Amino acid sequence: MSIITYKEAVRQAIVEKMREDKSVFLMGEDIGVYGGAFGISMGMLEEFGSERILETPMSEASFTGVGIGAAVLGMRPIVEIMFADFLTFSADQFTNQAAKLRYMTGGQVKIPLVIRAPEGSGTGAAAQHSQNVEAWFLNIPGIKIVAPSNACDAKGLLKSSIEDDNPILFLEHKLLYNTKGEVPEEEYRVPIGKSKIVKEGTDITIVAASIMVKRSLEAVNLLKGIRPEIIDIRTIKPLDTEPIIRSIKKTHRLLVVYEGCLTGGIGGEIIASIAESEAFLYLDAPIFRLGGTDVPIPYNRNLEKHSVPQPESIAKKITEIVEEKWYA
Amino acid sequence: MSIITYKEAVRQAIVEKMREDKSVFLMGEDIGVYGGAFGISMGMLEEFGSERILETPMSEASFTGVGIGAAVLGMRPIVEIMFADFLTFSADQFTNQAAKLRYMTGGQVKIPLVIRAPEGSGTGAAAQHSQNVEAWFLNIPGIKIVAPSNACDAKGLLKSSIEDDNPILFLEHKLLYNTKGEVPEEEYRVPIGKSKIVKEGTDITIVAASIMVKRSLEAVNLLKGIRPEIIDIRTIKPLDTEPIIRSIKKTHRLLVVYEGCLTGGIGGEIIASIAESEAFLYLDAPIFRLGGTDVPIPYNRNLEKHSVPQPESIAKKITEIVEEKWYA
Amino acid sequence: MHTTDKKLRKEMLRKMLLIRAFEEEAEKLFMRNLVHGTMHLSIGEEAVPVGAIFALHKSDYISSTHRGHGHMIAKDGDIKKMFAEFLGKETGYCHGRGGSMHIADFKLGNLGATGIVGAGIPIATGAALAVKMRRENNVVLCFFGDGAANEGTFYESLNMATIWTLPEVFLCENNQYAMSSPARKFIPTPNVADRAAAFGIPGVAIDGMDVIAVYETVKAAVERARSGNGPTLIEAKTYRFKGHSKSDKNLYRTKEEIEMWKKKDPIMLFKNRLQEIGELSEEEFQKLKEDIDKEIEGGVKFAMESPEPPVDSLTKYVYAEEGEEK
Amino acid sequence: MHTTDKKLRKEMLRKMLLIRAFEEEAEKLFMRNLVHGTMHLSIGEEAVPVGAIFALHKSDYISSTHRGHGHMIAKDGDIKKMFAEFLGKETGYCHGRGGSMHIADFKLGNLGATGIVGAGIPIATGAALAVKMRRENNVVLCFFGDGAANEGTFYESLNMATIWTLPEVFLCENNQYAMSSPARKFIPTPNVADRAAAFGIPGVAIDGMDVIAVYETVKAAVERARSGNGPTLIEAKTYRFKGHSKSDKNLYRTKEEIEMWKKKDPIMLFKNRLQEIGELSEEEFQKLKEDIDKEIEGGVKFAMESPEPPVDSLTKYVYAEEGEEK
Ligand SMILES: Cc1ncc(C[n+]2csc(CCOP(=O)(O)OP(=O)(O)O)c2C)c(N)n1
Ligand SMILES: Cc1ncc(C[n+]2csc(CCOP(=O)(O)OP(=O)(O)O)c2C)c(N)n1
Ligand SMILES: [Mg+2]
Ligand SMILES: [Mg+2]
Repeated sequence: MSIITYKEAVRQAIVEKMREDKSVFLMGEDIGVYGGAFGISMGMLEEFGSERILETPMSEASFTGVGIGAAVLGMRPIVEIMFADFLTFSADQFTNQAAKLRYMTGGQVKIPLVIRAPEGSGTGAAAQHSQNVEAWFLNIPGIKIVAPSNACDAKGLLKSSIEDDNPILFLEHKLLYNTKGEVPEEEYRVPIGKSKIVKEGTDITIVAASIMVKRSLEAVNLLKGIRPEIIDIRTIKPLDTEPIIRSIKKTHRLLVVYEGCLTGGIGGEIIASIAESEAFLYLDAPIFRLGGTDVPIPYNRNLEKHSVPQPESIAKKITEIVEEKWYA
Repeated sequence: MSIITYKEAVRQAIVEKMREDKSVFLMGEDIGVYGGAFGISMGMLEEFGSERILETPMSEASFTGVGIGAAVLGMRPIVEIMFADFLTFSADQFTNQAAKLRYMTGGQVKIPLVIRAPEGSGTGAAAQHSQNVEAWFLNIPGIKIVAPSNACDAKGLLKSSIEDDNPILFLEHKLLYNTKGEVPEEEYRVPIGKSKIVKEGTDITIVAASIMVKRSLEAVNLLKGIRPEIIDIRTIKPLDTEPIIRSIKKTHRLLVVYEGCLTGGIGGEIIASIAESEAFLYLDAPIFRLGGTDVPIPYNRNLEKHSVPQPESIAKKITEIVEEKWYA
Repeated sequence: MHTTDKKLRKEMLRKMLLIRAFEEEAEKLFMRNLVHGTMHLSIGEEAVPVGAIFALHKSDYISSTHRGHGHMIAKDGDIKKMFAEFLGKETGYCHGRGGSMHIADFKLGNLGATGIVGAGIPIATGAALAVKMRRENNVVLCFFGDGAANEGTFYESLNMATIWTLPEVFLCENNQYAMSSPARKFIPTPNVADRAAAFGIPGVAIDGMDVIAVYETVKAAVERARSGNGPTLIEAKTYRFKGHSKSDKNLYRTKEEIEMWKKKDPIMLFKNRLQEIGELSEEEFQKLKEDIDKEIEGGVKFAMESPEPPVDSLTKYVYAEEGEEK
Repeated sequence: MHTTDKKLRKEMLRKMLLIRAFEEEAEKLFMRNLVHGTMHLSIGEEAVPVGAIFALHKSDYISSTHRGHGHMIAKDGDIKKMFAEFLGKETGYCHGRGGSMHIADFKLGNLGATGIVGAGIPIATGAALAVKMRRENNVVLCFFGDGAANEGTFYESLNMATIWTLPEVFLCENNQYAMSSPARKFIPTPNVADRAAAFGIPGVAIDGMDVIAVYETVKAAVERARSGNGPTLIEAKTYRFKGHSKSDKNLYRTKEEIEMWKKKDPIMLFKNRLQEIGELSEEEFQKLKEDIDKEIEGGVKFAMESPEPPVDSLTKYVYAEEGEEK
């Protein structure tokens, strides 16, 4: 085991895959000498050269498509979108092309494409550089969405994503980049589509992904006499509900915590898939969700902080549910 | 009362508002002599001229932004996107600009913009011209989403949308265009954000929008001894849950029916907002949803039909729920 | 003319006739309500795909459009599988999933047709990037229309192909209209080809009704691309004799205009030319057509007799499964 | 030079000095960790906003960018509200919601700055469309960078402004880099202005360090636009003395290059020029700077003493409420 940052874990996954497989390459804006807006590719240009660390002009809509075209011919491109907010430009190529090309052509082609994008608020970058986009493409079949919460998962899931033959949106959280975690020295993978219990508990099941796993774990220390079970879904799509259902049969309560805006966020999908499952029959409380406020992320530090779940608000919500102060 | 088609209702709303308010204008591709891909603007060029029936080049990303810029200066543009599937091009302007401009500038500006787009499957146009997009922008604060199911609502809601000072996505269903309905002769409006009970019932609450309201009503005739209450939400965002909660207190069961892909569709949001409400305490059954299959819409007529809910499958699902064959 | 030999010229004529006959038959099937959905015919534009694709090596790639029947046939596509796809059959190119708008044959190097106008251009550019990265000796020929030339992806892709000197040829099939929108109104310069100046690459506008002119121009551009000198923008001026699609009432153009262009029918022009130089007798011509009619007949028969995809296969091909073959 | 009078020239100098002083102070606040988030300084580029906006009528509109402090100040923006916005205060231009990247003053005709590069161009074009539809006599000046010139929205908007002959001037502030990406590498032609050829409109590349050259070029383009002759694409060659934003380590350019450009400091050049022609004494210059320093001081004081927005106002301004005033 070695202790590295989430950012370093992402870097290692890319570098190790690029050394191992000549068809893997990285493309995006300012990923060369600048090392990318968040420094992920620092040093890669020297090792791999300007063809495999391909710097693109500011043409997100098209260079996303360029990645698809390269994948169609068997390359395995990793496309870096500088901020997840700019995925709006990739929307057509990702959802109407990458996600559908295989199906529309009757399985003639595979699209082994990974789009990496840093998401999330807390950096004072305001409404257009702070969005949590985990739910944005949830309604699109043909793609997968991954959002790791720690260094170990980040490295293992990114390698699995690069090796996957389908278009994948890999969401990194800006506030997690400098968090540290234990990572195996040896080769390993974390499978896409498997959620994980990160804390055993008995009183309520907390489901979260990415930064909200960290905040939920922090919330535990603020609780008095309540022992939540925390599940990190890790993959947003496809969703692995089995562990959640099993957990609810034990805890009889569910709270979904997510950073994205409450309305239309990932909570809806998770809750709906539980509410129609047999787990419903084991519930002793309504199913609750704690999401971001329905507001563009504000610039002011204090407003920004209050616009998304924090350990305090998570602990408060957990307590209300367990103490049955449901509609107080 | 007069009986007109849904298509004619949309046309009347536009024409009447354009006669009444000089700041209203229509822009989009082939909306002039061609009358638009679905004939909505047939004849408008003659009445209003080429400045107010503004034909655009094939530049969806930018002409959506052009609509925003015109709205910023006080015009009330109606932007027609030929197929809702192409909203991927409008994504940045609609979600990062129109939805946020007011908030980011501290309320300095209003964006009275309506984007009209025909959605839905059943025309054999395959994966890129058949999507139901009701859930695509649900996670974006600052916008509203409307999806009428009949001629009367289409006219009344479109007028309300044109008069609203916020960016609105107005979704018309291609298969509803030629359906007929009663429409008041006199001026009227249908308020945005109000759902409506379209059929009273006692055994189960069915929630739907757009074409799925029609199919749910058709499903009723296939039922034996089951009397569902059907609610047409009409507005996807903001969602009016009150009537749904009231209905569940009576029926004790809920099924959400939608055309969009099951995963990440509008069902999730509707179910989550019910599961956290006091209505949860009145439920005698798990909450179910019947959505489209998670598949790009296939071309083959038969596959296409089976990829989204039909009266038969809706009736079957209702029966299973009421007869408590939940996990058969 | 001298760049081609008799055999090649005759094959060009045959392919143009095949495309024409294929689409006329497709229209009939459509009128008989056997085709679900819409269809975009390229009747009148046959010289562009044929002239252009004959200038390629077999191993070169093309990217097609919603009006792509001619591209597929010129790239030696199987008309049996094309007809079958129109009828939504399991034996179709896309197993009935795609229909007329999405016909592709990756084995033959047709990277497919997207129904989203302009969206195929970056994908073709990515294919050209892959070709360059893998040191293949191939070229990517990217077809698109005058309407697509107003989508941002067109310029963005041209710029990337230029700065990366990719082995790509951008071929605009300017049939004068984007649906009902006249290029003369939505393209402010005389030619789409003028847009090459924005990137400092060659831009050439040619008569798209002259199959030899198309062949020679594309051949030069392909050689330029193959020898590592980067992309060329070619605009072939042509005309769509039929409506844009089923819903077209042709209100945006005059009968006179259509008649005027029909006088430039690329097949008629080329046939006459070959007859003038004594390369083609009326008998040979009739024989060509008869053989083609038989081929068409066989294709339709195959499609008609083919099975529909089973309903339980609905979700097949959504995701690539682990270990499965491409 | 002759197109300006002494008074105007002095005001130009004052504004450039004010922008410079404002941003130097902003940077200090940033270093003192009083500014949350990021900030893009335009130090070295002052001649462009000043020269360009002085060529406008008060009632004309501008659309700004993420590097927009100079635009706002040249358009007579209130530096008190700007400083307050940087500190996220309720008294800021955006009531603390927007920060440095989104400063706007619609009353003054600054339609705002988007953080999405290239996204402001179509919005500016829509404003120009509204101006034309309402028969206003105004012009829209659209600022954007060399990086933005590679976004599809740039070309699409230029095309629409051209075919609709809109009263708009497209002004590219080419500061040689898009973050770390050199224009020389990502723009294949010598000038961004060369892209005007794609639409058949005038394209002019000028020295953006010369405030008078900017003024005269923009004035001509504005008159052309105002008199109904459509858009012009202007490229002002300038340079960013500071890093792109806080995260910039300047690894992509040499000290020599930066020093070379600093010799062309637009403020120094203009000051010397005014002194040469005897229009500006050292005393006057010092007086100008002192007054500006006071103004800056007052602005910072105002911002510091202003209250933060109350937490319970978080969702205010998300939607326009019925009947509420704009
Ligand atoms: C992004 C997008 N916008 C609009 C359409 C609807 N549409 C289909 S074909 C077409 C015209 C395309 O014109 P052009 O590129 O010249 O090709 P042509 O049809 O003339 O062959 C339009 C507007 C579409 N399919 N995709
Ligand atoms: C669509 C988009 N892509 C990338 C970014 C990240 N980014 C912010 S500014 C910038 C460079 C912009 O370059 P340019 O247009 O030349 O303006 P400059 O910063 O040089 O003033 C980049 C890449 C962004 N904000 N928006
Ligand atoms: Mg065309
Ligand atoms: Mg720049």
